[in-house]
Amino acid sequence: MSWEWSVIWEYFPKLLDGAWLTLELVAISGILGLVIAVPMALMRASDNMAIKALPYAYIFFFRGTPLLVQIFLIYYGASQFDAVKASALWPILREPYWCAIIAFSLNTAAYGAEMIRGAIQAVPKGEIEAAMALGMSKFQTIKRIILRRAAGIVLPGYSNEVLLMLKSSALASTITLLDLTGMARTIIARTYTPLEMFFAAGMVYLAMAAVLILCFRLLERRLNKYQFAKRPI
Amino acid sequence: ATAPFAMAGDKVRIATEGAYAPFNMMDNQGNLIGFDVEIAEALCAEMKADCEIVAQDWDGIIPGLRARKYDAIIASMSITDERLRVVDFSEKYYANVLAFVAPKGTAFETTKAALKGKTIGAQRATISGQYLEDNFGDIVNVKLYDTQDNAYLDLASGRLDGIMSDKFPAYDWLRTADGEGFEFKGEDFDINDEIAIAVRKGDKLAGKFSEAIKAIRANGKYAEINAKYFPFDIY
Amino acid sequence: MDLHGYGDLLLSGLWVTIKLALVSLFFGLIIGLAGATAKLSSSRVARGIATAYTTIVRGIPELLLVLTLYFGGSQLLMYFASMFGYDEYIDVGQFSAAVAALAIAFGAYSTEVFRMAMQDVPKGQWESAQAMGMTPVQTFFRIILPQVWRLAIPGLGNLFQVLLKDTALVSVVGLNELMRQASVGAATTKSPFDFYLAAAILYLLLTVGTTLVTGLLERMSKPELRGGRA
Amino acid sequence: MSNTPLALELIDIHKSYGELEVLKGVTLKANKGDVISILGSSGSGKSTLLRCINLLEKPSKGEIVIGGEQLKLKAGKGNELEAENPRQLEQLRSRLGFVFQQFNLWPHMTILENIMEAPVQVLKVSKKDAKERALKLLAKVGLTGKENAYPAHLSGGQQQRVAIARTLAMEPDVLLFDEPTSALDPELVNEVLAVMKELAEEGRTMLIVTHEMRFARDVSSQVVFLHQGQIEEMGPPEQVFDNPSSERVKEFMASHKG
Amino acid sequence: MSNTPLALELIDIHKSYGELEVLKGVTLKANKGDVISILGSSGSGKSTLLRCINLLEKPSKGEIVIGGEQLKLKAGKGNELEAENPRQLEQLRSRLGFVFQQFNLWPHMTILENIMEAPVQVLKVSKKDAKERALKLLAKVGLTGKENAYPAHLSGGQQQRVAIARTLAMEPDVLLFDEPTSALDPELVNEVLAVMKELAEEGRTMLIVTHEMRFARDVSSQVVFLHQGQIEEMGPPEQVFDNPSSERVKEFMASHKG
Ligand SMILES: Nc1ncnc2c1ncn2[C@@H]1O[C@H](COP(=O)(O)OP(=O)(O)OP(=O)(O)O)[C@@H](O)[C@H]1O
Ligand SMILES: Nc1ncnc2c1ncn2[C@@H]1O[C@H](COP(=O)(O)OP(=O)(O)OP(=O)(O)O)[C@@H](O)[C@H]1O
Ligand SMILES: [Mg+2]
Ligand SMILES: [Mg+2]
Repeated sequence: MSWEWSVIWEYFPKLLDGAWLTLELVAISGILGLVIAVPMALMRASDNMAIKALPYAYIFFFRGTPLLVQIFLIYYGASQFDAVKASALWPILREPYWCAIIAFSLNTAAYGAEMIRGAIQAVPKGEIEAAMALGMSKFQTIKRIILRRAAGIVLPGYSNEVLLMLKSSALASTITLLDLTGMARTIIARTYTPLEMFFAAGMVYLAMAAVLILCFRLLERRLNKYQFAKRPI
Repeated sequence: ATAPFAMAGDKVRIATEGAYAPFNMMDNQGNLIGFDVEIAEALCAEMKADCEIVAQDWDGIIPGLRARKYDAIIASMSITDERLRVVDFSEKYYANVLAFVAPKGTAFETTKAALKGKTIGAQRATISGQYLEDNFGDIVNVKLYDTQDNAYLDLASGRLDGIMSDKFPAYDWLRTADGEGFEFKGEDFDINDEIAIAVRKGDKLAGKFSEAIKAIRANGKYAEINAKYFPFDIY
Repeated sequence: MDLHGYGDLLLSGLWVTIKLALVSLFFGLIIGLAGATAKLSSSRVARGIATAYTTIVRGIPELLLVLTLYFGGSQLLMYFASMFGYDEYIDVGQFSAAVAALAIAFGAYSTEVFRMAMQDVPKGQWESAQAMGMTPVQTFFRIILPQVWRLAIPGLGNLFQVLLKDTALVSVVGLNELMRQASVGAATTKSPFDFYLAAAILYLLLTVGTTLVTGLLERMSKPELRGGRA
Repeated sequence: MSNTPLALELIDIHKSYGELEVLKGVTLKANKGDVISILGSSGSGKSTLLRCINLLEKPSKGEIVIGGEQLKLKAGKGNELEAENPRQLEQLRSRLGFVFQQFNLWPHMTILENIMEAPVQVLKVSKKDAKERALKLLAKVGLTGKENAYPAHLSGGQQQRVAIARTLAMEPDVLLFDEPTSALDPELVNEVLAVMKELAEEGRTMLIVTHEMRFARDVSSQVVFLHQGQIEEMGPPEQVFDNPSSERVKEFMASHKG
Repeated sequence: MSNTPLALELIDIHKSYGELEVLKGVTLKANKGDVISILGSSGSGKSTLLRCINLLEKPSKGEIVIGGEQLKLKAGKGNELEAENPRQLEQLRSRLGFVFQQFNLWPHMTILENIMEAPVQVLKVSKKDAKERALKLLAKVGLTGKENAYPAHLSGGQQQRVAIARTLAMEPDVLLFDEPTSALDPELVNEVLAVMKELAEEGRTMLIVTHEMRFARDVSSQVVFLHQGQIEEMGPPEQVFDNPSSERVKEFMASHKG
């Protein structure tokens, strides 16, 4: 079995181009997703059935169906309707780039919301009561105590979500985007060295993931300083 | 070729993709059907070999062959230099030609000058995709799809002005309801693309398949199968 | 939605998906618990191994993992066998390779979920059990684990959803799970929307089941008793 | 009772957990500057009563008036009452200090941050001023030097004192203490006692759940004895301690002296 | 000191958190049946000392002998000592009862389950016997009827009593109490005191960190006064309370009487 390192070196710059697009997609939809996830999580943690219903359905749908199908519906599905094509949204929905970002954001928001909800519900009641007893408003309590504590609790688990998204962003290649996977597949089609290219792309993914994991570590250390600090200062 | 095969009694395991109509696909009972499958059966009958045909996802199809999960691939696979480095091929069993497909009634000339600036789709990792990139890549906006179906969908969505595709499967699609509004444009591109059977490097099976292909061409079996799918000879 | 009679085919794919997901879940949970325990242990070696495992497995695409185990696995086995003079073809079963890959991946992710949950159990809970003379194993299974579920279930539920869909990756090793059957149907009949929609609905049905089960588990873990008042 | 305005008035407070009726109609008035000790055996409903005052526990019936302002209540889920207007509740709560039996410090904030949080967020005090005040309070409770430590690194008594400082930082009109000295040693009890006396002199009103009889006798203007969710006896300390009319209280006091 | 075998012997225990040296060499002997009260101001290291005895906190130096059996220690990470043999540690721990300042009940188990857990898991007592014993203990601490409640639904004092019952269920030889009465009212203090006296008569040894002077005086055979991580004074209660030699202790006792 021949293993061709030379192909990897030759096409490596192209892979990096793809990796850049991947990072862009993950960063933008990661942030948008978080922005959607937090209110969803808060609503989902509520005791009120009416408030809970929307995030419940949302999470159910977006966790329940494959991301591939979601991308497929947004990119190909929307364009089946002439009304969509005539609408003001078409310039955005026309672009595979934005379709990918919409799909990824909505998807990661559903997973994120579920995790954050778990963390919110794990914040000890006494700490919340202390805030309320001091006259902090609901909003202040949520912002300063509940979310801040939930952030510290959820962080290790949330890294999963971001890493999973990093890798499922490969589905962008199904709508003609040349992200890392799309690029690798295109190169494979030219050179027919699938093992080498999948390996090389895998290593680039691994490198990106390692950096993300490191960032999460550092963030965790910062947010949960009180758990790591060994002695009073 | 009447001498008993050394491997008589041994099973020949053949892989096909099962998602490339009308060449290989699955009926709703889960049986593999299509041109490739019928050719494979005819060849096995000719070779008096005991054959088993399995479905295998395209991405893993060559690694699977090399890992000896099966012995041959009959899945409308083109002979390319890159593939020749890792597998051997039999003689061709049909020849692929390429063609442009675009909406009916649009002016769509297939000259370089006329195509300038247009958005053209093709399936990634196919001869058509490569041909499009190599010959028109500098003047048209090339979009590559994982599956031919997705390219068709985007043609219908209006994101694409046209697609370049293998002619025979496109011919099949143009006859469906979705393909109604579209047609072939311009001349076919005969790029000397030969479709053949892949086997592991150095496997004698290649020669045996080649002989069997000749035999069914000669005895009319091939023509019989061909006629079921296309009103013209695709060899 | 017209499935052209391919409904049975889809259902057979669904069954493969369910089997794959449940078996992988079982092994993945075991790996995850072990991984989290290692990550929180005081042994540098255990922590190092667990960190390398979660970093690498969470870092590389699942597809690569599947391919490596399936194709690499049988080559590795054959290589060793040939050293003992056995030259026949050895197959790594499709199902076992797929389960191995999925469980290894699930294990890496669930390690983080379990770690997150374990960190949240107050130290006093470990201490009071150990002060009673309970062994670390008893403490873990009797005192800590029941409290870990409460926080872990939402995260594990997420991962199971991902796992259900990751089973689609193993079509590359020739397993005809739901997504593969849908694309076969789509390609043959040329009606992709019908088939992807059907697949989505079947996945949603699985989600109904998953949601019911996780909801039940969550209620059993008694979240309302968290941090009582005094 | 004098003519000074009432700082706190509880009228017929009831509270049930499911079948269990924990408070069976408690009515209580505190004048400005009053220090009221609440005694009673474990499980008699002392903490519950205190928690009902600022609606950490939702009473099933009753009225709450703070500094002449009635907390508007409406029927909520179950048979619980809830605040009609969350703004009013927050506003009243910021004037009601509460020190928890279990401290409930925020683990992710340093001691200093714990104390500064509410003044900055609720009273909109500038950070600089809040810090100054916090440091003064830390000195008052004897914790100078610990300001950058996290709660997890303090001893039980230290945490208790931080919790008191956190509440005092809000300069509340009425202070509710749930066993503020249970984790303190006698010296600290004296210190905290001194702080409380100071507060009483400043005109603040205090309700204190405590098991420290000596403390209750020394500091209170009124002593309330709770028994099975009702006020069994109420009056100046001399009366309740030395001359109780109720049999139950007599018994309780006997064991105390015992 | 008598000739009875030593139940517990601590020799030169040291403990630091980073720079902060909390215990600076504590040596202490307890005979079988001794009841030793540990006094000292907040932050003096009382809880830390207790926690070092069963290695919940790893001492940096020192020896621990329980019932004549030396706990084998070896150097661990940092400058901490750890158990050489986990089996031995578990075995010794099952003979050392510990009641936590913060209770640390297991929230996912009912009261009954909390009490039955360790006897069933560690001592392999049958469920039936464990349940019987648990119900008896619950009666002893006055909580009959609460056996199926969860800790979150109990008052502070009730939780404290469950914690005591949970420890007693192991019938340990040596009992370590970290402020066992801090959340109890005077009546319950008396009850718990009675329970403890019983235990002492059964020949069990007790170390009690407490702020209750009266309790310490009544029940202890020895009183230890801890100050800044060292034993400042030690002796029978009459001596330490009424006639202390150390200035520090005099001061402390004065404030107690204050
Ligand atoms: N994990 C820790 N890290 C750093 N310092 C600590 C830690 N635990 C305790 N300390 C410090 O050690 C000292 C002794 O604490 P300890 O809990 O033993 O006090 P204590 O005598 O029990 O006080 P109290 O009566 O208030 O309970 C305190 O100054 C405390 O801040
Ligand atoms: N959330 C709850 N659910 C059910 N019962 C509860 C709940 N909280 C408290 N109780 C019960 O209400 C009663 C009164 O509790 P409370 O905490 O007010 O007592 P307390 O007088 O403060 O006692 P202590 O002196 O021990 O703190 C107790 O019997 C307790 O078991
Ligand atoms: Mg209470
Ligand atoms: Mg202590």
